[in-house]
Amino acid sequence: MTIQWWQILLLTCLAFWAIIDQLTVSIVNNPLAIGMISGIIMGDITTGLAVGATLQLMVLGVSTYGGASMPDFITGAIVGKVYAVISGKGVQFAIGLAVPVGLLMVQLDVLARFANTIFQHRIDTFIKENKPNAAARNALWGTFTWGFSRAIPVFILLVVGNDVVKAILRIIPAWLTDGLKVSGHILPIVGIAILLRYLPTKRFISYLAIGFIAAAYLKMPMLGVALLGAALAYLHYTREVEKLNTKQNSSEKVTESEEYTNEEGEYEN
Amino acid sequence: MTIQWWQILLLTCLAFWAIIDQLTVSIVNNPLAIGMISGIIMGDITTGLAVGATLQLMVLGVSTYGGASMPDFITGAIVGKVYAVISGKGVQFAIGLAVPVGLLMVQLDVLARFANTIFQHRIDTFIKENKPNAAARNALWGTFTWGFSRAIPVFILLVVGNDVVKAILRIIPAWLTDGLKVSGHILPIVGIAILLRYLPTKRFISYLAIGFIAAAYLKMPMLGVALLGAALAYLHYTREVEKLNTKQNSSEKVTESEEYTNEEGEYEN
Amino acid sequence: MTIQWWQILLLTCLAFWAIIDQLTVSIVNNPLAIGMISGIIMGDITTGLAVGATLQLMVLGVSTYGGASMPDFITGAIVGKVYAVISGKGVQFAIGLAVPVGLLMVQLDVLARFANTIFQHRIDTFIKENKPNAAARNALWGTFTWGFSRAIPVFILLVVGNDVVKAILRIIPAWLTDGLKVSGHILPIVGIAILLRYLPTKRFISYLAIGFIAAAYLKMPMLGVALLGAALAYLHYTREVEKLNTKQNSSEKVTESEEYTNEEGEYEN
Amino acid sequence: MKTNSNKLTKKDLFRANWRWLWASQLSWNYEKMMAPGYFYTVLPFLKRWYKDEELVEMMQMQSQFFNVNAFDGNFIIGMDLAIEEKQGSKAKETIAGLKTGLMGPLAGVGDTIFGAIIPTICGSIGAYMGLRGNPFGAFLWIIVNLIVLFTRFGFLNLGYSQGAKLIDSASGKLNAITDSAILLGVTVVGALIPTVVNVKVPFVYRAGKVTLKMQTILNQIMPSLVPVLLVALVYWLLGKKHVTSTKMIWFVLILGIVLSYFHILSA
Amino acid sequence: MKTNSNKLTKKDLFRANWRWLWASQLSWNYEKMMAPGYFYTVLPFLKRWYKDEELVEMMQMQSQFFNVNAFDGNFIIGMDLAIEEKQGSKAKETIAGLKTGLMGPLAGVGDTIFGAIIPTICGSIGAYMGLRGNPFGAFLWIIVNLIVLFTRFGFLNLGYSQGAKLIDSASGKLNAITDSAILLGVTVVGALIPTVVNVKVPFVYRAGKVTLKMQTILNQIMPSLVPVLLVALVYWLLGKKHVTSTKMIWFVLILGIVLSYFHILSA
Amino acid sequence: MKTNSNKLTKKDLFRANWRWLWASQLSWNYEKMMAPGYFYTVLPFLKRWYKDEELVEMMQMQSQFFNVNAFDGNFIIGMDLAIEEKQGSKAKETIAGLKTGLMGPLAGVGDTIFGAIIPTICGSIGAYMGLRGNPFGAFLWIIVNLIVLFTRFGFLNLGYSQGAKLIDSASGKLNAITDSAILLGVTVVGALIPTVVNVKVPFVYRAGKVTLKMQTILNQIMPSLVPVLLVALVYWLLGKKHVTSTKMIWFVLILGIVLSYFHILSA
Ligand SMILES: OC[C@H]1O[C@H](O)[C@@H](O)[C@@H](O)[C@@H]1O
Ligand SMILES: OC[C@H]1O[C@H](O)[C@@H](O)[C@@H](O)[C@@H]1O
Ligand SMILES: OC[C@H]1O[C@H](O)[C@@H](O)[C@@H](O)[C@@H]1O
Repeated sequence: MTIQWWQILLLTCLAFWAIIDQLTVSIVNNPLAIGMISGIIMGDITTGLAVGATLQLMVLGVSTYGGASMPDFITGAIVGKVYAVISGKGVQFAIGLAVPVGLLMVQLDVLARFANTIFQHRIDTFIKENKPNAAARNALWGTFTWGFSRAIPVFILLVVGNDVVKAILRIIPAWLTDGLKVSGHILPIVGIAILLRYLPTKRFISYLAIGFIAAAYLKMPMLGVALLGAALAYLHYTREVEKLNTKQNSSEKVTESEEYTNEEGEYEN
Repeated sequence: MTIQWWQILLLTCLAFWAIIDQLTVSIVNNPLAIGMISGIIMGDITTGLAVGATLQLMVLGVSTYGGASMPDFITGAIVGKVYAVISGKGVQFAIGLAVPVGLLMVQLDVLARFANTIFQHRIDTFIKENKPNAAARNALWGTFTWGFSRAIPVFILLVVGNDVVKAILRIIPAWLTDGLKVSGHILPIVGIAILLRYLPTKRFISYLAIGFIAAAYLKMPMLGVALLGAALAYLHYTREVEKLNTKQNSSEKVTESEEYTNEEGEYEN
Repeated sequence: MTIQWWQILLLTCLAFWAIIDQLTVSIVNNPLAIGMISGIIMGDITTGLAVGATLQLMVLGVSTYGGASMPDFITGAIVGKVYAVISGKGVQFAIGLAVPVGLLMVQLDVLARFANTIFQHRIDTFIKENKPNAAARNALWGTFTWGFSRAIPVFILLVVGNDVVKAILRIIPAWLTDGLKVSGHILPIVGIAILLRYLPTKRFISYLAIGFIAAAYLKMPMLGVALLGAALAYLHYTREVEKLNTKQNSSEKVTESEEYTNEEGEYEN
Repeated sequence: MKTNSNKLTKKDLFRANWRWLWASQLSWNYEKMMAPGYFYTVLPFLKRWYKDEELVEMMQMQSQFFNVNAFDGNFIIGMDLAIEEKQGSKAKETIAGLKTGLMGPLAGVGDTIFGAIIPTICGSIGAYMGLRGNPFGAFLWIIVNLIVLFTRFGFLNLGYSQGAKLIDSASGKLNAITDSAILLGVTVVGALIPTVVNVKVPFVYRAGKVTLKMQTILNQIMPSLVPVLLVALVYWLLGKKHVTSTKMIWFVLILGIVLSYFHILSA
Repeated sequence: MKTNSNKLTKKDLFRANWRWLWASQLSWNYEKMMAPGYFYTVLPFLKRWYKDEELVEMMQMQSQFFNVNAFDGNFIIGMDLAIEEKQGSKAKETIAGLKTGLMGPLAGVGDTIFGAIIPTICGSIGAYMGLRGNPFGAFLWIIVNLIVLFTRFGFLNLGYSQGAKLIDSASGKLNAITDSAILLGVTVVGALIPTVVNVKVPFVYRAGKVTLKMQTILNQIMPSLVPVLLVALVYWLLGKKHVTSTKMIWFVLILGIVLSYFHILSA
Repeated sequence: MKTNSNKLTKKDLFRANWRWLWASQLSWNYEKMMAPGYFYTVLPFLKRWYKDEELVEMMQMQSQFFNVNAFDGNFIIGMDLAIEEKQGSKAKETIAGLKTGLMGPLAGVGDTIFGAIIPTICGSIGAYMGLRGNPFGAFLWIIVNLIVLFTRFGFLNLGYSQGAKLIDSASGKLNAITDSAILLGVTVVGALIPTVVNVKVPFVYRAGKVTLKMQTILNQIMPSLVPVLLVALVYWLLGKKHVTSTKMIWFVLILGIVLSYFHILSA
């Protein structure tokens, strides 16, 4: 069985949409649904479900936290499904194909997240020049980096065939993919450092240390740290408000406040 | 061998006393001693000791913390001992009987602790009506809920026989006993919530959070939390006292305190 | 082969220096180097290296922290090397000898650290009497306690022979060596208690508790505690400085500070 | 207000000890645990020191949630008496805070010593003798218990002298002490919630090889999330009109049974 | 300054929700993560409230590092809008602090619920049905997703009402609130460093039987030492003249590749 | 008071370095550990800056309990000199606090680098060469040691410049700095107690199958309870009349032997 040009077009669009869907409305954000839809496009919904379901089981509970890149079995599902139908070799063959594709996508996911830093810098520049609309546009252009990161490889795979994946994986040197992974992990440092420069960090450096100690030494999860931070923030708040009141009292009603001091003892909540 | 009416009477009283003893003077608060005393009543001190000692080994170091209900092998020891003598089947038979009795007592212990909430509410009401003596009486009536929770089942067992235990255990549905256990565990919430409403919690809500974090996230035992609390309380105390002094100074001797500011540096402890 | 008197002299001096070297310049502070030097003195550098290297492997990464006494295989290396050459029985024989010597040295190390408390007390007394130079001398006399703690046993061993070690080890009762070890562990308490009396501990007792809780309950390492302490210290510092400023403001420019209060909101970092 | 004429005598302290010995746990209940025992113990003193409105207020304060080890918990009563003797009802909040702050640690220490160490030692000696028909171990334990009984009386007196010291050193600073005591109390209550309220969500989702333990997921969000939510719920309900503590206790009682029935909570 | 004439309507809140729904992650990038999405969402309001210099300042504040779970993160936007509506650019620092302080915990809770629990349950049901050729599970999941989508809109409104409450109760105390918000934010950033920056030193020294793991030794000195040093380095470099964030991003990018190449760092 | 005429020269700093190099550990003792070395190192400066009563006071402060890694600990001496140079004996408490606060972490870092990492690497290389009769590894280590020796001199100068910066930025705020330094010091001492005093109660109660480890029970009450009690005891005794530190050292020495003899304590 051969694939039709309109099928290629639809599947490429599906690949584009699948990643955008995950990033936005999250309606068909899983291998199962995408497998099913590919099945519909290819006219074989049962195999589509089977491929999608099998891939689904492999990623149960796996999710992207803090911007980490995960094997993308959603894109894998599209390609796997198609080849299963074309070759007629069934589900297991499809899986065997979907997995390397999913792994390849990790690299392209990293690349997309990199590429978007360009838009970030344009946003920063346009803001400085007070061009809000230009900045706003750049906040949306990521649509294409994300979308094409999935659509292009799927398109190539469907047109040129499977061998190209292996070739590409062979060409990209391991030191580069490893290096990009490390870079991806340490790049947030730039954002954090800018944030620290932006906030009046020096005045609150003690709390930076306390937050760090809680997370690094005591292994407290983020919500725990935030709870602690909120407790300390409220303490600070009460103290500041108290100071305000004292200042006002001391000017407005010196005599009264002294009486209060002498009275001492009557508790008020 | 058959049991005499005065033996039944004495053993029932012993069961009543045994639980009261644990709650108050704690002199014969263990299966060993109670086993021995049952032995004396039944005229066979050696078997009594053997039954008590065996049960004792089963509960070594088990103790009731925070109001949790434990298998009551003290009451078990009485019943077990008696049947060992009556049936003449020896220590192992006694143990086989004492254990289910001890487990049954868990339910009755829970019941007694429940029933006492009635006295609690009467106390609260009488206090509101300024009737201290009536309230005081209710603080002692628990004697009977506790005492009868042990005396009645022992009495029944001795008069009616062993089968009644099994029957009762069969009748009470598991969902009820399980449910009561859960209720017992969450009931202290009411007391704690009332306490939180009673204390000026809002002003010190940060410390509530800190105590919670220490116990829930950092698994600090209660003494550690209290130590931390004491450290924070002392910090607060010093700060408050300092404020008092500043206020007094600022009114009494404005000039002096300013000189002190300029002088700056001479350390005083 | 027999040993010459000048060799004994040199080796005794080496033993003296080896420990002083560790305490000061740390140039030949390891069994390997000392084994080699003994080898040179005995005219057999290869065996010296072999003995030193073998002992070196046994102490890799073992180091003295907080004043704990470790098996001293450096001194062991000297003795071992010598007997290997004298007896001609080779490296393994040397190791078999070096190890007990190293263990014996633990006791003598403890003794030296004890003996030095005498100098400490003399220093304390001379300081009280305002005799700085006398005090300073006592700060150096430890040279001899340390040096002789190694030199004397090596000398004896080389002159009298190996059996004396075993004899000595047999004579010293275990309860004494064990007891001295315990004493060594708890003696720092005196220094710490004096320090606590010296510092204005009462005012800062809360922080003593916080440091203790962090180390004892939360198992935080020292650098973590110090980080926490620094964070708290900086908080304290900011607060004190703020107080100073308030005092000055309140006297110098009462009106201005009030305007600031009313203005409220303009943030300044 | 406090009447200085009635200084506490040794007999008074003994009387407090005696009342605590008998009453501390007799009306122990799930809602306020040892509150009746505490109330009963200090009642004679409250009656001596306060009248009318003030008496009611102080009785109410003295019948709040309280739980401690019965053996060493009278230490707190000693402190309480020393402070109230000097400061009267002015110290109401101080006492409330101190009771709450000290009950936790004293429960821990007392349970370890009197609930674990002594019974384990006496029990194992006694049991091994008993198995051989020798009643000596059982008697020995009774003697130990009598000694312990005697010792218990000391804690209250110790607390009394500590409390007196505290209140003397702090004359003119009662506000500061009160605040600090409440601070300590509130901190301990914060730790009490995850410690005392011990329930789990037993629900496990299963589909094929996949199992999803609800409690594990809840722990990822926050440890002891369920106890916190329950306390928040009851706290909030208690603030509504017409909600009494009696209604709440029935509500929680039934809630527990229902949640247990549907396997949403388990002990 | 803020112009009271333009009170936020329901439509305004819906608009914010809508923009966040689409834009939150589209320009997600390694440097400032969801900053573009946040900026895009609040831009119409910024343009309405501020002009010229003030607008630039506020836009800059709203395009700082931000990362949250996309499903519940709009809660923060709701708070933000409520506060800015009342306080305008005076609240600049308050917003900066709140955003930073709340993003961490909301990420944690959102990721657990929307990233772990729901997909695991729906996914396992759907997959088992799908394996048997039954598309019902797949459709069910789509329906659940639509319900979730609907729910997401609620968080922003909830945040809005909470923010309004906060700012009302704190009238005349904005300084205190600002300080506290920043304090919270800085605390969370302190915890963010060891959490977000996940790199190890893979270097292992080996000689004969001896192995010395560099990361183990570094942990003995301080856990997360490398992330801390890297943040300190970048922070310090950013303070130099002629160092822009663009240069920094290239520097860190190349640094990562180089350090990885020499096996000094690994992901 | 301080005499500005004598500003510290490079030679002065070298002299301090030199004295510390030789004296730091020579009279190391169980009571105050490196106190003699510290005292000896700073003595020339004390004599230059202070006279009579003031000198005695400062010498006493400089001979308190001190323990650090000898390689990097001179950093503290550098800071000390910078501060004393500017502030003289007014900084007495500041120095006492700083010394106590910094010794702990510098010991940890120094011991890891100079006591663990370097010896392990040099030792394993050298040993493997040595076993094959090759002395090169041994020489290499000596060379490394010489480089390290050279490096050590840098820490004091680093400390000096940091101390100068600190004291400059804080002119007119010495009180605040002093307080903060002591605060840090006291916090570290709090952590020192359970870290430095490493003793266990080896007593195990056994009866039949029952074993009761005393140390386990003590840990349930409080971790490091024994060290805390011992410190409290000695602290209290030192407050008594006629109790000198000499008496205390003998007392603790004998106490250790006795408690070890009766198996109450073990190392
Ligand atoms: O962890 C919070 C958040 O981080 C990144 O933005 C992405 O990985 C999201 O999927 C995730 O929800
Ligand atoms: O845990 C403190 C305390 O709690 C409850 O009151 C009972 O279980 C006591 O036996 C126990 O001592
Ligand atoms: O632990 C710090 C320090 O303690 C003692 O002074 C000795 O054991 C040193 O070797 C060590 O560096």
